[in-house]
Amino acid sequence: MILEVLAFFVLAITAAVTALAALLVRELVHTIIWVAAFFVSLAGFYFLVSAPFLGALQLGVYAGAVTILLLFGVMVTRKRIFAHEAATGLGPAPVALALLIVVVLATAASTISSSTNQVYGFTISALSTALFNQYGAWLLLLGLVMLPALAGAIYLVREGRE
Amino acid sequence: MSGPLNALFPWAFLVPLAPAIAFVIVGLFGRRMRRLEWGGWVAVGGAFVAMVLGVLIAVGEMLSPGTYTDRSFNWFTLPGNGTGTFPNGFSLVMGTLVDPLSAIMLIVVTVVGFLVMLYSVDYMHRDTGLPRYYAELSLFLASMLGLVLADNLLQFFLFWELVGVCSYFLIGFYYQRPAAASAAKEAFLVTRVGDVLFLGGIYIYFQQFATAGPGLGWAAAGFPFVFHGAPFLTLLHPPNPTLFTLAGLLILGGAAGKSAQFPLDVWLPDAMEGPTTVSALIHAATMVAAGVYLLAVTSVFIGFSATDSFAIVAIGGFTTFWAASMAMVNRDIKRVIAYSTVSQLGYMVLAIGAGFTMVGLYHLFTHAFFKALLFLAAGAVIHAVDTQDLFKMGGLRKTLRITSIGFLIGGLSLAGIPPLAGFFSKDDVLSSVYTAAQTHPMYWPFFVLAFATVFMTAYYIFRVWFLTFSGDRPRDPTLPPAHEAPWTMTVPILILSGLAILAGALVFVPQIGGLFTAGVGFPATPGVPPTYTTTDILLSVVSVGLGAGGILTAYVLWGNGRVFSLAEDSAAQPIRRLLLERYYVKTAVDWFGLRVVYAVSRFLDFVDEYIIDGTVHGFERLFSELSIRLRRLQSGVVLDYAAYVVVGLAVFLVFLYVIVPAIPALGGG
Amino acid sequence: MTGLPLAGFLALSAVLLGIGIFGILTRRNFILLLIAIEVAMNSAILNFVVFGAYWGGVPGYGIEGQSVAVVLIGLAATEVAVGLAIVLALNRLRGSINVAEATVLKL
Amino acid sequence: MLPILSLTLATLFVGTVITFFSGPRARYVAAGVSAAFLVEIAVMFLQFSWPAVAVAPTHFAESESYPWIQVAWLHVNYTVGIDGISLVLILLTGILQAVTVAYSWTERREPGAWFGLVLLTCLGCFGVFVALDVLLFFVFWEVVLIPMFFLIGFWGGPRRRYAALKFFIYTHVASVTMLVALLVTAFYSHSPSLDFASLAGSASALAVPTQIVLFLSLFFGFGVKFPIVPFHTWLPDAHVEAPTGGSVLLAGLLLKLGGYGLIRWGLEILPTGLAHVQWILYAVAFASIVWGAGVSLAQRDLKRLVAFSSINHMGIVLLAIALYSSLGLLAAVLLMFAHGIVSALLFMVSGSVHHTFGSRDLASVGGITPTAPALSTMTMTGALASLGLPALISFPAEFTALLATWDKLGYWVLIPLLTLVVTAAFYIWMMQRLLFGQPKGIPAGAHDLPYAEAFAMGVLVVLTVLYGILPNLLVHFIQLSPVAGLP
Amino acid sequence: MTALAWTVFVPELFLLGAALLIFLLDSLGILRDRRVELFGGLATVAIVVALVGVLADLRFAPLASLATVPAGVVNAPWTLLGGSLVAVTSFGLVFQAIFLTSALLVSLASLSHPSDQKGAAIFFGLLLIATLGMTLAAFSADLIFLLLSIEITGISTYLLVGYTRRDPRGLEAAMKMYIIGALSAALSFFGASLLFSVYGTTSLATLGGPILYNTHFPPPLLGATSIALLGYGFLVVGIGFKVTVVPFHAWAVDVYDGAPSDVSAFLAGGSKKVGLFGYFLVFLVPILLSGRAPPGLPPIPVGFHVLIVHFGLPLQVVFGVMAVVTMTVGNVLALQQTEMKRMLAYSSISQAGYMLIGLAVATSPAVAGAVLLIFAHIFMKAGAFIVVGAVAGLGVGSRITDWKGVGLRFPFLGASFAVMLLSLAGIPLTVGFVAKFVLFSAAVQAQGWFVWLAVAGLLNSALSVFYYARVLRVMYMEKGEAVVVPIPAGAVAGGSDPPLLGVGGIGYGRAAAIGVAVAIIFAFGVYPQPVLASFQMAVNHLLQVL
Repeated sequence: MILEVLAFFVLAITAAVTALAALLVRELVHTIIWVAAFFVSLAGFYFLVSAPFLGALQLGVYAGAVTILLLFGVMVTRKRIFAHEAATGLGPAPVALALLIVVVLATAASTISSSTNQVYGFTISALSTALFNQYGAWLLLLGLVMLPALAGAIYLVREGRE
Repeated sequence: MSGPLNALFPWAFLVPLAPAIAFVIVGLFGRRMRRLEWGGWVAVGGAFVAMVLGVLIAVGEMLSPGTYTDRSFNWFTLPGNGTGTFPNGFSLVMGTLVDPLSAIMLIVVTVVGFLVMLYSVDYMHRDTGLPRYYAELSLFLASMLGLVLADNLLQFFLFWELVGVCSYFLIGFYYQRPAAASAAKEAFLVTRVGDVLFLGGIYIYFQQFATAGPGLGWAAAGFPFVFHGAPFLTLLHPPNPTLFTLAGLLILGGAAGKSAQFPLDVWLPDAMEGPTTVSALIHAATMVAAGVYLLAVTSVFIGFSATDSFAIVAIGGFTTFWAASMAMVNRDIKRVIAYSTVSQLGYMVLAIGAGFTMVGLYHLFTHAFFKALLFLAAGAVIHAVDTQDLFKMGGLRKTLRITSIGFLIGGLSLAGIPPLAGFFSKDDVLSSVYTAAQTHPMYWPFFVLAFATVFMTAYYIFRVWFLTFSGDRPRDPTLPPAHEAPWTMTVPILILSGLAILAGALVFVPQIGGLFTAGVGFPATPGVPPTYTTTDILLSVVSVGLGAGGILTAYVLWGNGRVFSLAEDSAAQPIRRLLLERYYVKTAVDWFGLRVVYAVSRFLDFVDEYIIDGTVHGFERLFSELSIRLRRLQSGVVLDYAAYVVVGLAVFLVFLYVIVPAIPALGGG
Repeated sequence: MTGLPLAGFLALSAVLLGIGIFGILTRRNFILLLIAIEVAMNSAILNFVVFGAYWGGVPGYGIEGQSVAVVLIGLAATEVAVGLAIVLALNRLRGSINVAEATVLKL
Repeated sequence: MLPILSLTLATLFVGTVITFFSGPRARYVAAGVSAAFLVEIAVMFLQFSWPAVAVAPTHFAESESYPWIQVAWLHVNYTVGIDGISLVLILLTGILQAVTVAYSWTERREPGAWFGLVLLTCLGCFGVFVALDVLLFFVFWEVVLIPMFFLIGFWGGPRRRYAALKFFIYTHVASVTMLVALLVTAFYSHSPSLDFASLAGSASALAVPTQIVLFLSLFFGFGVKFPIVPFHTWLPDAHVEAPTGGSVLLAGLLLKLGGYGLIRWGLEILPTGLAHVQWILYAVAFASIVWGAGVSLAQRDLKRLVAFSSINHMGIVLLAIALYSSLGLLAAVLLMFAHGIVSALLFMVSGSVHHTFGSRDLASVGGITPTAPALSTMTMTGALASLGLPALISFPAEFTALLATWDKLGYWVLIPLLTLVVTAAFYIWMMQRLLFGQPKGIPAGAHDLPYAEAFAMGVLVVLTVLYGILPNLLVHFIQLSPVAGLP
Repeated sequence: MTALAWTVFVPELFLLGAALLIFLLDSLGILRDRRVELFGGLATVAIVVALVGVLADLRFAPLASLATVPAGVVNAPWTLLGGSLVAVTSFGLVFQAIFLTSALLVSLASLSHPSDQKGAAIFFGLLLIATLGMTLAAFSADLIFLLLSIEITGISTYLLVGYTRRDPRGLEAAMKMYIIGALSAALSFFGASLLFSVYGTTSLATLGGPILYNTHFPPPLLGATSIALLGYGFLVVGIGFKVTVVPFHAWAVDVYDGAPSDVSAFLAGGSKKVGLFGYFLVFLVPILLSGRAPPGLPPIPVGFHVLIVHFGLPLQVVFGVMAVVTMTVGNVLALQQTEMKRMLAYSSISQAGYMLIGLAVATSPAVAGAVLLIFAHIFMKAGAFIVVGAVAGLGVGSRITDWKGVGLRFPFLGASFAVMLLSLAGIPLTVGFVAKFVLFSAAVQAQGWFVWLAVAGLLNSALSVFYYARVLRVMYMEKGEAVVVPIPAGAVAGGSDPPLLGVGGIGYGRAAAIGVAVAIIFAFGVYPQPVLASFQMAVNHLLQVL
C-alpha cells in the first residue's frame, strides 16, 4: 500500500518533470527522448491502476510509434531547428494562465473524498469484448478518422507530379 | 326686416366670386391674351360686377337693416362622440353674412376697388407683368370681399391671411428691386406676428364658447356668436374673464398688425414700394382697415374688459401721434400719405377702444375715400413726373389741374375742415374719446395726443400739397414735362373727390346713417354708452381751428414753392433726425432680425451639425476605433489564438468554480 | 489493489494539462507544439484510465473509460500524423516550421 | 367582398418586378402601375364611402387575414385592413407615386432600376399602411429602406454614399428597437397572435411600468422616422443627397410612416403608456418644432431648408398625436397628408432649381422668376402652403392641430404658435432670395420647367388648393377611424 | 435490431462509398481530363442520395416511402442501436439534412473547378468524409461518439483547407486550424474525462442529470458538482472552437481567408454547424434537466444515492454572455475589415453569436429559432463565399475596395451577393430575417433576462448593417471598374481560388449553387412555415425526449 502510494508519487513526479523537460530543452532530439520517457511513465501509471493492456498500448503506440513519428519530423525539418528554438521566451503570462487552470482543477480535485481508493482492473478479454461490441461504434469512428488522415496526409506530403 | 333687395342676399357670395373668377381667368390665360390690357379689363369687369352687386346689397341692408346669414358651405366637420371638449363634435362652416357692418365695408371695398382697378388700366400700362398684377389685384379684391362677408372668425382669418399674401405679392410687384422684395418680406412677417396673435385669440374664443354651455355645440352653431353675440351674451357670463381679456389683447395684436398700429406699424411706410394703385386700394382704403373692422366685429367681447379697452385706446391714441410726427418730415410723397394712413387708422382704433365702435367705422368709411383719393392723386403726380421726391416737384398745379384739385379736396378732408367728410368723422372720433374719458380718466392723455395730431395732420398734408403743386415750376429741372392723366385716371379721382366731400354728410341720410346707428345697437361693456353722440360744438371748433392752424403753418413754411430748411445747429435738428430715422424702430427691427434671430438660428445650425450630428459621428468613430484596436488582436500568430482559447478557458473555469458557488442565485451556495 | 489517491490522479492530470497548455502557449516549433498537445491529450487519457479503474467497483461501469482510452490513444496518434503532414508541407513551402512566422493571414 | 388590398399589393409587386426588367420602357410600365394603383385606391374609397353606414368608425373595413407562420407559440398571420387613417395615407402614396413617376419621366440612368425602386418604395409604404400584423408590418417597414438606400446611393448627390449609409443604419436601428418593443408587448401580454387586434386587446393587461417602457421604445423607433429632435440628423443629409424623386418619397411618404406607426402601433396599443409619458412627447415635439424652424432659418441650401422645415412640421404632427384627443389625431393625419403633398412639391422645386440653375445655394442663385415663371409659381405655392396659408392644404391641418393643443395644453400652444412666425420668416426669406431681386447665377440657356416636371408639380399644386378649400374631402374619411373614439 | 442498425446508416454508407470510390478511381487514374466532373459528380450524387434518404427518414411527404428508419424508432427515447452510443432523433435528422444541404451546395459549386484540377479527388473525398463525420455526429447518444465524429470532420477539414498544398496561404490556414483544433480536441476530451470521472459514463442521457454514487465512491456534494461543471466548461471551450465563438474564434478569420473559397463556404456553412449541434446535444440536457429528477430514471442499483445537481443557470449565463460577446466582437471587428473574405468570416462569427442565443434561452421555441438560423446561414454564408470565389475567379481582387462596380458588371453575382448580405443583415423577406425574427421572438417569449439577449442581438444586427451596406455601396455606388487581377495561366487567382469555367465565366455548377441559395433565401424568407414547423417539431421531440 505504502509502496503503491510511493510508486504513484515517483511516477507522478517523473511524468511532470519529463513533460516539462520535453518542452523546455533546446535540443529537439533530446526533447524526443524526454517525451518517450514521459510516455513510459504514463504507461507505468496504467500498470499501477491494473490496466496492463492500456499500459502496453501506451508503450506501443506512444512510446513507440508516436515518438518515432516525432523523431522523423525532427529529422526532416532539422536544419532550421536550432536557430529558432533558442529565441523562445518564457513570458509570465503563459505560466500564470497554466497555473491558474492547474490550481482551479487541483482544488476541485482535492474536494473529492478519497475514502475509497480501490481500483479495479479488467481482463483483456472483457475489455476487448466491450470494445468491439458495446463500444464498437467508437472504433468504427476511429477508423473513419484515420481514413481522411491517411488520404490527406499522403496527398499533402507527396511531391506531386504536377 | 324684408326689403325689396333682400332677395339678393343669398347671392352675396357672388360678390367675392366675381373678382375671383376674374383672378382665375387672368391668372390662367392672362399671358396668352393678345393684348395684355385685356386682362385689366377683365379685372375691371370683375370689380364692376362686385361693385354693382355689393352696392345693391348694401342698399338693401340700408332699406331693411338686420342680420342675414347663409351658412351652407360645410368646410370641415368632426362628428362628436360624447366626450372631450367637443362632445357634439364641431363643424367649421363657411357662409356669408350681411349686416350693417358688412354693408358699410361692402360699399367701401367695392367702390374703391372698382375705381382703383379702373385707374390701373392706364396707370400700369407701361409695366411688365400686367397679368400678374391684375390677377393678384383681383384675388385681393375677392379675398377682401370674402373677409367682409365672413360669417365667422375662422373664415375671417382665412381671408385675412389671403389679403395679407396678396398684399405681400403686390408690395413686391417690382420684385427685381431689392427694396420692393425686402419691403414685401417685411410686410408679410410683421403682419404675420399679428396674425399669429389673432389666431391665438380665435382659439380662446373657440374653446371658451364650446365649453360655455350645453346649447353651444359647434356642430349646431358654428360660431357666428363671436360676431353677433347678442343672443348668446346672456349665456356667456364671461366664462373666464382672464382668458377673455387675453383674447381681446390677442385680437388687438392681430388688428395692430394688419392696421399698422404701434408697434407693428413699421411695415406700412415701406409697403409704398408697391405700385401706387396698390397703396391706394390695399394700404389705405381696404386691407389696412380690416384690422379696424376686426376690432369692430369683436368689440362686443373686447368691450367686456376694461384692460382691453384701455389697451386699444392707448395703442390707437399713441399711433395717431407717432405716425403723424414722422409724416411731418418725410420727403417721399407716398410715404407721407402712408404715415397719414397709420395715423388715421389710429383714430379709428381709438374710437373703438373708447367704446364707440361705429364711430371708428364711420371714420373708416370716410377715410377710405379721401385717402384713396390722395393716393390716386399722388399716383397721377408720380405718373406725370416719375419721382416721389417732394423736393424735386413743384408748380404742378398748372399742368395737373384736376389732380391738384383732387389732392386739395383730399387734404382738406384729412385735415378735418368742414364740411368735408373727414371733418365729421374725425370730429366724432374726438368727441367719442372725450366722452369716454369722462368716465375713464386714464384716457385723457390719449385724447390730448389725438387732439394734437389734428394740427400735425393738417400741417403735413398741406406741406405735401404746397411742395407738389404750388410754386412756378418743378425744383428739379430734369423732371420730364408733366401732363394731365387720361380719363381712366381722372374719372376715379373725380368720383373719389365727390365722395370725399360727401361721404361725411351722407350719414345724415337716414337710410345710410341707419347703418351706423343700427350697428351701434350692439350691447357693449357696461359703463360705456353704446350710443352715437352728436358733436360737441366747442370741441369741433377747436379741432377745426387746429386744422386751419396746421394749414396756415404749412403755408408759411412751404407755401408758394418755398422750401423750409431747419438750421444746421437748430435745437430741433436731433428731433428731425429722429423722425427721419423713424425713431430708429426700423433699425432696431432689422438689427433684431439679422443680429438676434439670424444669429440664434446660425447657432442652432452649428449645434445641429457639430454637436447633435457630431454625437452620431462620435458613435461611428467609437465603433471604428474599437474595431481598429480589436483587430490588432488578430495578429496572425497562431500562438496568440491559442492563448485566447486558454484565456477563455481560464475565465470559464474561474466563473464556474469560483463565482457560481458563491452566488446562490446561480444555483451555487 | 488499493491505496491510490483518487484526488492525486486528478491533480496529476491537471498538472499535465497545465504543462501541455503552457507548452502550447510558449513553444513556436511546430513539433514541440505537437508534443505539448500530446501531453494535454495524455492527461485526458490518464483520467479515463484511472477513473475507469475506480468505477470498475460498480458493476457495469468502468470499462467504458478504458475503452475510451484505447480509442483516444489511436486518435492522438492519427492527429500527430496529420500534424506532421501539415508541418512537412509547410516546411517544404516556407523552409521553416516556426509557427509564429506564418503570419501572411492576419488582421 | 373584393380582396382589394391584396390585389393592390399584388399589382404593385408584379408591376415592380416587370418595371425592373423593362429597361428603357420602364417609365411606361411604371405609369401604368401608378394608374392601376390609383384606380384601386378609388375602389377602396368607394367601398369605404358607399356603405358608409355599415362601417363602424373604429373598426377596420376591408380586412383580410390568412395564416402565415403557425407554430405552437408563434401565430403570425397575413392580416391586412384599412381604416380612415390608412385610407388617406394610401391616397397620399398613390398620388406621390404617380407624380414621382411623372417627375422623373426623363430619367436616363438605369431607368428600369429607378422606376422599379420608386415603385418598390411605394409598395413598402402601402404595405405599412395596410399591415395589421407585427411581422407583416415590420417586413414592409424594412422593405422601404432598401429601395431608398439605393435611390439615394446610386442617383444621389456627391455625398450620396455617406448619406445613404447613414439613412439606412440610423433608421434600421430605430426599426429594430420598435420591433423589440412590439414583440415584448405581444409576448408579455400573452397575446394570442401577433395581429394588431389581439395586441391591442391584450396589451392593457401589462403592468404600467412595462407599458411605459414599451411605449417609449416604440416612440424612439417611430420617432427616428419622424424625425424627432435629437434623432433627426440623418434627414438633412439624406435629403440633400437624395435625387429629387427620392426626396419626394422620403419626405412625402417615409416620414409619414413614423407618424402612422406611432398612431397605430403606439397610441392604439399602449394608450396607458402614452398617458404616463405624454409630457416627454410634448417636450420632444416642442423641441422639434422650435429646432426645425430655427435651424431652417440658417440654411443656404434650398433642399436642406426644406428638409429642416419638415422636422418642424412633423414636430407639429407629433404634438397633435401626443395630445391623444380626437381633434389632435384628426389634425395629425390631416397634417401628414398636407405635409406629404407640400413637401413633395417643395422638393420637386429644389430639384428643378438644381438642375435648371446648377445650384441650390440661395446665396448664389437668385431672381429666377423672369427666367422660370412657372417654377417660380410652384415655389411660391409650395412655400405659402407650407407656411400655413389659408385656402391651401396645410392650413386646416395646422389650425386644427393648434386648436387641439390649446384645448389640451393651454398656454403651451404659444410655442408652436409663435414658431409659425419663424416658419413664415424662412420661407419668405427663401422666396426673396430665390425668386426676387436681380437675377444672378442664372446659367446661359436656363429655361423654365420641362413638361414632365411641370405636370407633376402642377398636379400637386392643384391638390394643394383643392384640399385647402375642401378639407372635408379628407376629414370625412379620416374620422372613420379611432379618431372618432378618442375623447 | 441488426437489420435496423444497417439501414439507418444507408445515407452515410453512400457518402462513405462514394469517398472510397473516388480514392479508388483516383489511384486508378482514369479520366484524368474530366476529374472534376467525375469525382464531383459522384460526390454530388452521393450527397443528393444521402439527403433524399435523410428527408425520407424525416418523413417528408413525397419521400416517406423511401425511409430507411422505421417510424417507431425515430424519437423513441434514445433508441439503442448496437450499444447505447447511437440514437435516431428527428432533431438529429434535421441537422443531417442541414449538413448535407451545405455539402451539396459546396460540391455543386465545386463542379465548376477546372476539369483537370489535380486535387479534385482529395477535395471531393475529404468533403464527403467531413460530411459523413457531421451526419454521424447527428446520431450521437454518447459524448465520446459525438466528439469522435466531430474529430472526423475536423481532421478532414484541416486537410481540405490545405488541399491546394502549393499555396502558402492555404497551408498556413491549415496549420493554424490544426493547432487550435488539436488543442480544442484535447480540451474536449479532458472535459469528457472529468464528466466521466463524476458520472462513470459518457452517455449523453445520463450526463447532466442526477449523479449516482454509492458507498464505494461517494463524491462529496460540492466536489462532484464542481468537477462536473468544470468538465462542462472544458467542453464549452473544446466544441466552441468549431462554433467559432469568441474567444475561440481567432483561427476562423485566418482560415476562412486563407482557404479556397469553396472550402471556406463549407467551413462556414457546414462544419461550424456540427459544433452548434454538439452544443445543443451536450448542453441542452444539463440546462434543462438539472435540478430535476427525470421520470425515466433508470433503476437505481442497491446502495446507490442520487445527487441532484444544478447546472442550468450557470451554463445559461455562460452561453448568454458568450452569445453577446461573440456577436458584438464579430460585428465590431467586421466594421473596419478590408478583405472581403475576412469580413465574411467576422460576420460568420457574429452569426454564431446569434445562434447561441437559442442555447442560452434553451426553450423549445428558441432552439427552433436557432436551428432555423443555422439553416438560413448555410445559404447566406456558404452562398456568399461561393460568390466570392466566383468573383475572384473572374479576376476581381480580394479587397472590398476591389469590388467597385461589381454589381453592375456582373449583375447576377452582384444581385445574389446583395441578397445574401441583406439576408445576413436580417432585412425582411429573406430567410435570415425570418430566422432572427423567430429566434429573438423566442427570446422575448421566454421573458426575464433573455429579452436582453434579443435586444443585444437586434442592436448587433443593426450594427452589422453598417458593413454589409458598405459592401453594397462599393458594389453599386462606387465609381470605377472592378479591379481586375490578371490570372496567370494555370495558376490560382486571389491566393487560392481555382479559376473557373462555364456560364459567364463562373461555371454551371457555381451558378446553380448560387441560384439555389438565392431562391431558398427568398422562398423561405417569404414563407418559412414548412421549415419552421418541421424544426419546431424536431426540437419539441428532442425536448420531450429529454
